[in-house]
Amino acid sequence: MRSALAAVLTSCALALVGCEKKASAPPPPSAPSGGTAAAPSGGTPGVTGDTILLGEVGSLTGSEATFGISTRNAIELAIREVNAAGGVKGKKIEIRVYDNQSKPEEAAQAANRLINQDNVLLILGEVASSNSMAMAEKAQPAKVPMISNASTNPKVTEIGDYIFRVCFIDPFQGYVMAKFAHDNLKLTKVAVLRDLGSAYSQGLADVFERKFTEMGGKIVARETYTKGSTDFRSQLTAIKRASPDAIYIPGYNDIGLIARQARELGVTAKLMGGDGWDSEKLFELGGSAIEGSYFSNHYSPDDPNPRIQKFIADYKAAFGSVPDSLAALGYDAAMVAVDAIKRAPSFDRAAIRDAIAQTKNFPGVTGTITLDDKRNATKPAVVLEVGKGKTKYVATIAP
Amino acid sequence: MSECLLQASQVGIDFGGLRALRGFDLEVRNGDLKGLIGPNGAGKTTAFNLLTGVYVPTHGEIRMCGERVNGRPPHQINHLGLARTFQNIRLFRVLSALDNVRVACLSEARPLFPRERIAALRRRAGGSSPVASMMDALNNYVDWWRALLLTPGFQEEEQEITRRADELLAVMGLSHRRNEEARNLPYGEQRRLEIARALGTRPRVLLLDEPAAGMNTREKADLMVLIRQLRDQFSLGILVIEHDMKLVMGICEDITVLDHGVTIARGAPEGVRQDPKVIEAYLGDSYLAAHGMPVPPSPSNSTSETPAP
Amino acid sequence: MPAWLRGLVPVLIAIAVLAVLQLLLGHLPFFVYLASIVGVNVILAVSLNIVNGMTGQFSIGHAGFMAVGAYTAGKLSFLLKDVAIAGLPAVVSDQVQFLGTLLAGGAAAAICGFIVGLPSLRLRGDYLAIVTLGFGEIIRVIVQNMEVFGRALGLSGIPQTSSLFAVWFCVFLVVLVARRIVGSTHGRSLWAIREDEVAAEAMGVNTTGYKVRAFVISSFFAGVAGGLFAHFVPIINPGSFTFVKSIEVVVMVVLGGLGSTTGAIVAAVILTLLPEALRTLFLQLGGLGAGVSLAQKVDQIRMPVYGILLVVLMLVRPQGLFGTREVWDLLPRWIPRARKGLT
Amino acid sequence: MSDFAQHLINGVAAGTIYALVALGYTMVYGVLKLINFAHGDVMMVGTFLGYGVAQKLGYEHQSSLWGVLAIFLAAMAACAVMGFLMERFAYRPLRDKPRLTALITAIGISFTLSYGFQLDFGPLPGAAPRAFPEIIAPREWLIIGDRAVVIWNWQVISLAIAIGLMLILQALVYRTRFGRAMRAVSFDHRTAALMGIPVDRIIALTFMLGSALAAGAGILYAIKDTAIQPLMGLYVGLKAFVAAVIGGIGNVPGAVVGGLLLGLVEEFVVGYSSSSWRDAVAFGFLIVVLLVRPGGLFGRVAAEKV
Repeated sequence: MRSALAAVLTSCALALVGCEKKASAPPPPSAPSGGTAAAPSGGTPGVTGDTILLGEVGSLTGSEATFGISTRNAIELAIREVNAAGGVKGKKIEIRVYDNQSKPEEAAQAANRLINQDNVLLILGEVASSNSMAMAEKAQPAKVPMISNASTNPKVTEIGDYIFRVCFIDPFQGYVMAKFAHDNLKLTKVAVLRDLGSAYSQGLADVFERKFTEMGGKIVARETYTKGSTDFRSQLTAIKRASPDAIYIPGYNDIGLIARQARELGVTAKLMGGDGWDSEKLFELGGSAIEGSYFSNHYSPDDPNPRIQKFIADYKAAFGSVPDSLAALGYDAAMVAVDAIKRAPSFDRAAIRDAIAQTKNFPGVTGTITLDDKRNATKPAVVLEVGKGKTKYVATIAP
Repeated sequence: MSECLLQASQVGIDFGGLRALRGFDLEVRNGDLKGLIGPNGAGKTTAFNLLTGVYVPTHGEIRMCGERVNGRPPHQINHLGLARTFQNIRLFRVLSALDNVRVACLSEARPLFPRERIAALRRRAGGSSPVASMMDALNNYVDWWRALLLTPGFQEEEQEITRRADELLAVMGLSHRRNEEARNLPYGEQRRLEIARALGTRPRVLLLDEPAAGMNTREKADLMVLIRQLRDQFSLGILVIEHDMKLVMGICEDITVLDHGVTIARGAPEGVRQDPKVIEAYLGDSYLAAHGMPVPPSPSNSTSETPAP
Repeated sequence: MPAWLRGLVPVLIAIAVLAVLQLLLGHLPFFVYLASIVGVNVILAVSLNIVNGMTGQFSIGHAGFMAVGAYTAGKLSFLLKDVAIAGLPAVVSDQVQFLGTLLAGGAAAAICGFIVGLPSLRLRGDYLAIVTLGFGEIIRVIVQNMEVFGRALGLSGIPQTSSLFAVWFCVFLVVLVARRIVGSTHGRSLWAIREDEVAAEAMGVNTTGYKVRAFVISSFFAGVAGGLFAHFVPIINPGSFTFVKSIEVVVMVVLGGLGSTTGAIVAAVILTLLPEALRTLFLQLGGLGAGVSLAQKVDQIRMPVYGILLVVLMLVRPQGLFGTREVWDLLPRWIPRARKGLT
Repeated sequence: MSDFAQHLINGVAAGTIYALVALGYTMVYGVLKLINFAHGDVMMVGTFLGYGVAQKLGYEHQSSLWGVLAIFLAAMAACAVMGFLMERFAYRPLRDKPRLTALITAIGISFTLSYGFQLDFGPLPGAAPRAFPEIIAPREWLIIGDRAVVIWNWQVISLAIAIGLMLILQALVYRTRFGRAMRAVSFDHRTAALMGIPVDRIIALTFMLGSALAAGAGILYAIKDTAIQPLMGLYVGLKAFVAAVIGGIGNVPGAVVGGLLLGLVEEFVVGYSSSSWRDAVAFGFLIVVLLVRPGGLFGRVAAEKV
């Protein structure tokens, strides 16, 4: 009796996985020419009679779920728009999204599944650089194009010629804020508070420290916090002791809490950060404490550009919240992909790759995107000042 | 007279402020069959725990085969030749009867560094020696590797251990239970399995903690015979804790009586039986008074209660 | 057959079988990846079972040792990437290096296991648990702070030299070790410790020594598992080795039945495939008319469902799938027993 | 000097929350010998419930005395019910089974709650953090120098609540019939049952009490750090568990002392050493305490009866 139960459970689990393998190993019935897992370039994988299948991997659960969910929403929005406008080359676009629990091994597994089981045409994602790299390590050997929406570490696209991104890389964004702090704000003493568990935060902070010191500024305090912590008073008290002019905090939603606690402790230094700040949560969590701070971003929400205003309005209408920078990047990644599929002479993955590589002056929400020969997006950054419930454009800094 | 194997002199232990045992003296020689009795909470099991190293004595000295063993871990004391059973049976419940004995029979293993050599090193160092510990650890790692590679020597050794375990089961009349889980054995057989297990370690002194508890009269009678037989067959010194007076008086040549942690009498069974202090300890003042016996001065023990150790 | 060879027969058979499997299935990336993840989890579960199940010591820091192995092996491989052993073909040289790094990873983890185990194995039950958890977290924090290990980003660029064969050969090895050591009288002593530490000590078993050794062996294999992991993911970062990972392994061991090697294997396989199976299930449900958007939405339901399943499984089978027994103890009578391994 | 004082205040404030959560851990452990792994997640749920009630009350009412009371009571009552259900259906059937079994169940519940609350459909909140309303309007309680050291009203309130609760719980455990029954159950629930103690009811009540405490602690935590999100229970729960063990798990004053100590240790590591080693030092501290005192600061390791 007991053994029977155990056996049933085991076989259920095995059968579920097993049957999927069998189901998808033969070519989909409606596919014009069968593309199997082993020979991705043999046909036109991901493209059936009337649909094009794209894949996305994101952190839908786990410590980075916020970013994964807004990215997924934005990509969904983009696909919906494209399909509403008649799709691409007469075909509708479908997207399959897998969760990676914010872990690289799960990201690699999901990418593997998209490539080999679902036969997607190309892959979108991820936010965290380590997850993107894990996916890229699977996409590159299989020669499946991949566009990362928000992985800023330079190493990501170095993995191979099929890997692209639509966001800044850390060296650029770190430089932007260092330059702004030094040239525009004329600051000399800055403290850095970084998230030890986030490669993004580490990358930006490293570059900022280096550039700012090169420009003649001084880093007076270096503090860290760990992902998930909500009490930053100890770090802030230590920073207060060094009495800096400003604190550079490349983080995400933590910034709201940090700002509040800084003001509570009587820290009056200006706060500065990167595009991770861009979220409606900034105002909700930061309240009045965050006003007067600066951060670098891809675009300014008060930019009258209709493209940007339309995206913000549509996103709000669809998901009931203001898009954050990751959503904007997700939207752009999807749109760059669609644009490349349109331009490519065939649905062949190699052709798509070439088309993506040739992306030039693409009008995205996050700026005019041109992919350079290192497959990174080059676009100017803007610096925004946080006001009451909205941000204000301050400066544009070119690469 | 044969050499003194186990010797306790003026041993005592405090639990917090409580003195559970004090001034305890004992000698066990080869061929001895001694008894340790006393009312509940008198400190009998505490004495066992001190002798076997479960507790570290706060006073006095314990010697095993001439070696001072105060503060040594129980397994080292066991290696010197002291084995025991437990009052509340402590078998390895999910292991088979055979495996219970096999674990104890590890003394049969032929390690890289012989146990005698390690013991000698320890003796010379006066207790703990890092070299000895290192050798001990190496022995075990090597053994595990042999187990992993199933080397011929290892296979022989395992056979040898199994053979000896089977022998011991046979001695205790448990061969028919060989492959049964220890927890499924009836109570009396569990007690006997504990003895078999203790014998597996090749002891020179065997401590039996209430071996007859829960047995019926016939089983007790058998047990008496068996204990004597074990002493002769394995040339042991045996020390028994027992509540059953008949059994103790029947087999022990020398009895120590504890009450409230103090030794109140010692000697041959007849003498002890008549000792008024013993009668008082067991039956209380009122009994003595009712039977017109003199009430002895109570032992100078201010603590009203001893813990169940 | 000479006696000295008898111990090696299963190894030779395993090599042959795995080689065939490698040839047949080695070119299916998704299958290989999944099988590798399953294999790593099996190694983790079986090795943890040596400590938690057989010796009865409750350790929940296994991810820490896995991290030590992963980072040691990964970093070594990364450094040796452009080095080839002279006189060997590139493929062979890669595999030799891979083997070397695996051993190094395992050894590093074993050393850590020794350092952690020696002082902490004096503690019992929940206290030991929290100390091992603490050590696991400390290892993670150390890695996170070290530039050579890539800090939060982790290590990348590790050559993908792992294979179906390598992973499952290690699985085979850990199972062999678990079975052989535990089947021996020495291994019975581990069970004795689990059942009754006082009695085991009184019967001459050096309980501390045995516990530390069990811990070291267990850590060694956790390190090997980490090394394998690093060579097929092939990105490692501290986020993969949090205490949640340790907990997952503990869950596998308990679910399989504490002390049951086959139980640990089955539980590891089920629990690793379960999320992937749920993914398939949801996709098919989506295909049945609920719309693709459901399938997209529900991928995030997998984790809560996993949690609920854990609760249900424990309520239905509190002693784990197999209790302390092995699979073959539960087979119907007419199937011949492989070997009543324990007695 | 002033920043030393500020660190001290920060440390006590952080430690207070650890202490409050640790109290719940320790109560449940004391009676059931179960590490209720889901305790932190119960706290998270309680906090979200409090958040929901505050939203319903609206801006005007949520910071009135009645509003605050309503928020606390609603969250605590709801969590007590949740604790009851958890105990009844997930732990009670496993009470006589190996202790690890119940631990795994607790882990399962923890996963379900923390990941479940990350979902963004239905009434579930989704993964994004929310700002918790300022139901206790922050006001400086004491200012030293030119704002060199600031003590806030909520810090004082939290500490007072933590110490008050500790005293109440201590009195409950050692001065009431219920407490006596609890201790009896803790000692040996089978024997307790034979003595006519309603073991099921005592355990259920303890669980409800612990869960209600978690909810209260969660809201105080949210007031302190102003944001809530579904995974918060995981981190705070782990730290609080460490605090409970440092103090000697099962011991009420131990939980409070352990919590405060842990808070202070973390604070001073960050303040005067490197913040990146904070977690390592926290666990290192735990290990050192356990190696020196294997039962925690106030706990005693019961000597095994041989």
